[in-house]
Amino acid sequence: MPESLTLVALLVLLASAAGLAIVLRSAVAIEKLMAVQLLGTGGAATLLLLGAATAQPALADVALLLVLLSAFSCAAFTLGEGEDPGDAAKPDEPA
Amino acid sequence: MSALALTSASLFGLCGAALVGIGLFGIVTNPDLLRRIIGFNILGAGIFLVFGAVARRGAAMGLGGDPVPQAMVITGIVVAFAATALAVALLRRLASLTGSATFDAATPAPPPRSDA
Amino acid sequence: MTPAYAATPGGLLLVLAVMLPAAAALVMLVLGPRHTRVVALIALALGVVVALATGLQLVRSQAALIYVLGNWQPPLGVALRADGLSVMMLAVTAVVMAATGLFARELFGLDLATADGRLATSFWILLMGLWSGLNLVFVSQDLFNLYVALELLTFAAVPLVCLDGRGETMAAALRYLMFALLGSMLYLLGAGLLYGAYGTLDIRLIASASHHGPAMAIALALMIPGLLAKAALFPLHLWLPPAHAGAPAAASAVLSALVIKAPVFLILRLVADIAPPGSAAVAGQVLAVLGAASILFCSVMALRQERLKLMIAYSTVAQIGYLFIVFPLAGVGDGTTPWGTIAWTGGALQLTSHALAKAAMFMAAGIVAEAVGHDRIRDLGGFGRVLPLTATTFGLAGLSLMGIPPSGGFIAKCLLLTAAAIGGHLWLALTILAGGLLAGGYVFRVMDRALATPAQRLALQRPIPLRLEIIPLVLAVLAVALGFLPLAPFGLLQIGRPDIALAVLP
Amino acid sequence: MSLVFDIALVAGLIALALHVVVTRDGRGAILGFIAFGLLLGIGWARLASVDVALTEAAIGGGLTGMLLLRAHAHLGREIAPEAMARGEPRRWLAPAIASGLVALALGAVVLAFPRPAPSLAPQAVAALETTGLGNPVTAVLLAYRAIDTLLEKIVLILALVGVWSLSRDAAWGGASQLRPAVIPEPLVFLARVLPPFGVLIAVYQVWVGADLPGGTFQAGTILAAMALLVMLAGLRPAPPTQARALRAMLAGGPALFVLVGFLGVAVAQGFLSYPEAIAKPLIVGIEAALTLSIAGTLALLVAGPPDKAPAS
Amino acid sequence: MGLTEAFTLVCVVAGAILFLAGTLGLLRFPDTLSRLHALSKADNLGLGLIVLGLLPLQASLMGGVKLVCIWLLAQLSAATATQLIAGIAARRKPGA
Repeated sequence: MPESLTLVALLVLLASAAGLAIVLRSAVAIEKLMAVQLLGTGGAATLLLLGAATAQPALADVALLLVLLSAFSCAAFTLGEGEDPGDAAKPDEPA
Repeated sequence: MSALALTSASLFGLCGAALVGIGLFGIVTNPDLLRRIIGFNILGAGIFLVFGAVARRGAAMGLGGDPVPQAMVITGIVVAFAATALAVALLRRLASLTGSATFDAATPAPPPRSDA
Repeated sequence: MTPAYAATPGGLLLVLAVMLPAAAALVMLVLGPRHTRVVALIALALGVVVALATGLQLVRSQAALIYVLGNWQPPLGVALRADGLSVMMLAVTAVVMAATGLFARELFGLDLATADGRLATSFWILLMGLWSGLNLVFVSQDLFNLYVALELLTFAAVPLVCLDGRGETMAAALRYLMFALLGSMLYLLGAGLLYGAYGTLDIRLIASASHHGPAMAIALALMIPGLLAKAALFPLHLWLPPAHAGAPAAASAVLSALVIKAPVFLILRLVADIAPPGSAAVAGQVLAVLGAASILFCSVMALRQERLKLMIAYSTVAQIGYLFIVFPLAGVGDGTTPWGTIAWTGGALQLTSHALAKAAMFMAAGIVAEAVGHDRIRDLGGFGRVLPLTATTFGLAGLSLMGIPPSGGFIAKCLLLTAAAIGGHLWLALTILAGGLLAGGYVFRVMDRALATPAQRLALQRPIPLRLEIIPLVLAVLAVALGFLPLAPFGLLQIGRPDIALAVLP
Repeated sequence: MSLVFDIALVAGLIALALHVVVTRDGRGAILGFIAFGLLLGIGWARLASVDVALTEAAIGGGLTGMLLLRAHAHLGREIAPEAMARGEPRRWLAPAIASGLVALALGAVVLAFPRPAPSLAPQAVAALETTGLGNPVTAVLLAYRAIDTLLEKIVLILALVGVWSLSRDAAWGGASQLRPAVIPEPLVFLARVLPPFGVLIAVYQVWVGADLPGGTFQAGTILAAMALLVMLAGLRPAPPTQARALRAMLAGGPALFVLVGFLGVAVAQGFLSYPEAIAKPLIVGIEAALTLSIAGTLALLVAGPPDKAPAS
Repeated sequence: MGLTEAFTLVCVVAGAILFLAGTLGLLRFPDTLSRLHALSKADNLGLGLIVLGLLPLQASLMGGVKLVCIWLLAQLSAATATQLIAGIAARRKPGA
């Protein structure tokens, strides 16, 4: 059983990482962000499977953190996206 | 189990060594300072993985690893984050003041040597 | 098994030396800008008392002070230990810190509008952080704890460099941060390798290991260059001149006089206390070559500087070089004990006199810049006539840097020269002589301007109170007075050395 | 099978690191680095260091990414595109060889570590009893090597003072402006819904940290992330840095730590030792105070120097 | 192999396949919005199936609750992230 769970974990990880690998080389920034999101969820799934495989229930806590913070980088990303260099309002250095 | 743990620890140790090399390369060759800061983070990750490998090798007494290096890594990660934050703040201020994210003078950090 | 460390009376003083400034920084943060200066001055006074008490305790017990934190014996816990050298460093640090504190109080007091402002408040908090880190470097026995100490120094020193908020100083601070971070990371990596090989990071326990694998050599090859980047030895000195020259005068004084001594001290501990003799000898040779190159190259660079503070900063790199040529002169790594040699005493004297003289010089340069509004050496003609005390300070400090009698620097360089002659290190002897001549060149260049009679009298932009000028003068006089000191007190430096003889084999 | 998994993971880590270092696209490098942090978290789980995995997931996968992305956006606004243009290509051969040699030497040392590996695990476990804790990592952080943790807090405070000192004179003591010009609606939703979960998880982390993986660093980081989210969505403004309550919170954790440390001189076996009977409550209390301090410090480090003049 | 284990394996493998499908969608669909759709499907169902499969293995109730929480949080994050990304894509379209 642990062996099969590890195998499935490997598959999930490979599936998430494969998307990232291909997207990182070619596409636009948004798609990279999407691939990172996929890796976040995939990573959480991988951790859950590994935790079950190696009887380390604490790994679920790590997965919990990953999903909690996965929207976080997305939010940070959108901040740089809203304003163009020409925007009058510079949120960080108001005149 | 112990033979397996050993191999896995060495594997991550080697990964740490590789990351140290990659991080150093990034720090030395990248003129863009934000990218250099990222290079520092990769270097740090490599160093911490070496610690992690050391910790894993020290698994004993029913523990998955030696807790002392693990605790050091936690301290190290937080310090590295603080360093990143300070560097980023300096860089942002530098860019606001000078409009450049590189050292203007053409004096790059010399590559660290492993002699002496 | 008997514990490796037994706490000694007065060991708690070492804890106080580290924690007092740290606690002061916390109090300052809470109380806010208006009370910062008062808290700083109280902490400075207490810190000096602690340093004094530590020295007295050392003299009384004639043995190293030891404290085991939380009573957790190494290797699991961390021990503090202060031998003669450490106590000397604590004392020098306390003296320079106290002088810097008083100087900064006067300097920031010149302009009441900004006395509680961003620059002054940040300065006081960072100064306390710096002091805590320095003291920890001098007393800690644990390599990872020393990493934390190095980071305390980095995080306190880097913002000090760019307190004036100009673009150039930002760039200087960022470059300093990058060198310092690279240095700490290489150091940390080396510490990790040592832990992997020895299962401990306690200096004494590592030193007492009988067998050394490749980990030791590689770890030293990572840690020493890392520390060199922080100590700004040639050719890793590029960050130092802009950083030290751009900082406010009071900050430059501690940075140049003390902060770069911390990595030097650690290198000494690594090479002399941990490294097996063979590696130590090789490392000593390489360090001496770099030190000699530092003396020659950076002295020439100092001669060519247009600005006073840059000149002093280059002089710092040159003077640091002398500390590294001590390694072969004292015979580190050739099986003899280096602690009793004249080169060892000379090195310690050089370290002390440079700390005092360089702090005095940077403060003097700060006064000149404050009074005249710039520090272009060419346009300083006749500043000795309007600021006679400051010019005297500069001259006295210069005597020590050049190694002209009577001064602490003279005795130091004389001892080193003698050691080089006795040991047959002709090239080092020549380097010391050449370094002295070059230092004479750059000091006289400034003194020449100080004593010149310009067509029109140099205009002071603001009056300089006497108290401000006296503080650096006292430091400069101390640097000279070291030359009159009998060498006997330097016997204290041997207390607690070597560390290893006391160690218990596991 | 687990070895295959580890090999795949390590290969992914190295490939991502290489990509991050060599890619020309700055933002792509940051996204790659965030992904790298996620993989690294899994790596730490594989190394059976769950405490580290939690820290890495929280900091590497969360805060660092936000810090870098904000910085990138800021630099994009401040720097004229022509100044971004690359100069002549850097020499890369010599650095590549030098870095490669360092990596090789390190690899050799890693493979040549002594066997059996030296370990402090037995001593750490043996001493656990006197601390009343169940998690040896927490015991190292708060008892055996408490001095490192305490001084590291001072390091964080110094970093924050340093970051604050970078503000303009007029803005010093004021607040950072985190709120962007345009706030997307979903972000506001997220900032309303996520923080309760985050606070719950943080409390849980501190609570279990005494006996199970978790603890003050992880909890502090989560709280910092939640606070940032709320400020980014404009629900609450960032606090002015001169606020006394804020400063008391920042200094409170380490100050309590120092006080308990000196209490040990009086009632236990010296600085930073705990009386055995009340060791665990003392440690958990310190952890709770430290968590708030860490949360505040980390959040404000990400927020950056103040840029609005203080009210008074 | 018991019934529970079979159930676990089936669910978990199905979840892994969904992750694969998500990646394929990311690669094969023509425009950003449909890729986004594929991504959120993978997130929702893939993780959900894996959580479902692992539930019977949990020793304690607490563990089970935690797993469900993870899934719920992932739902929440994924939904917001998708909207955020869609927002960026929509804003960018006119300009690009």
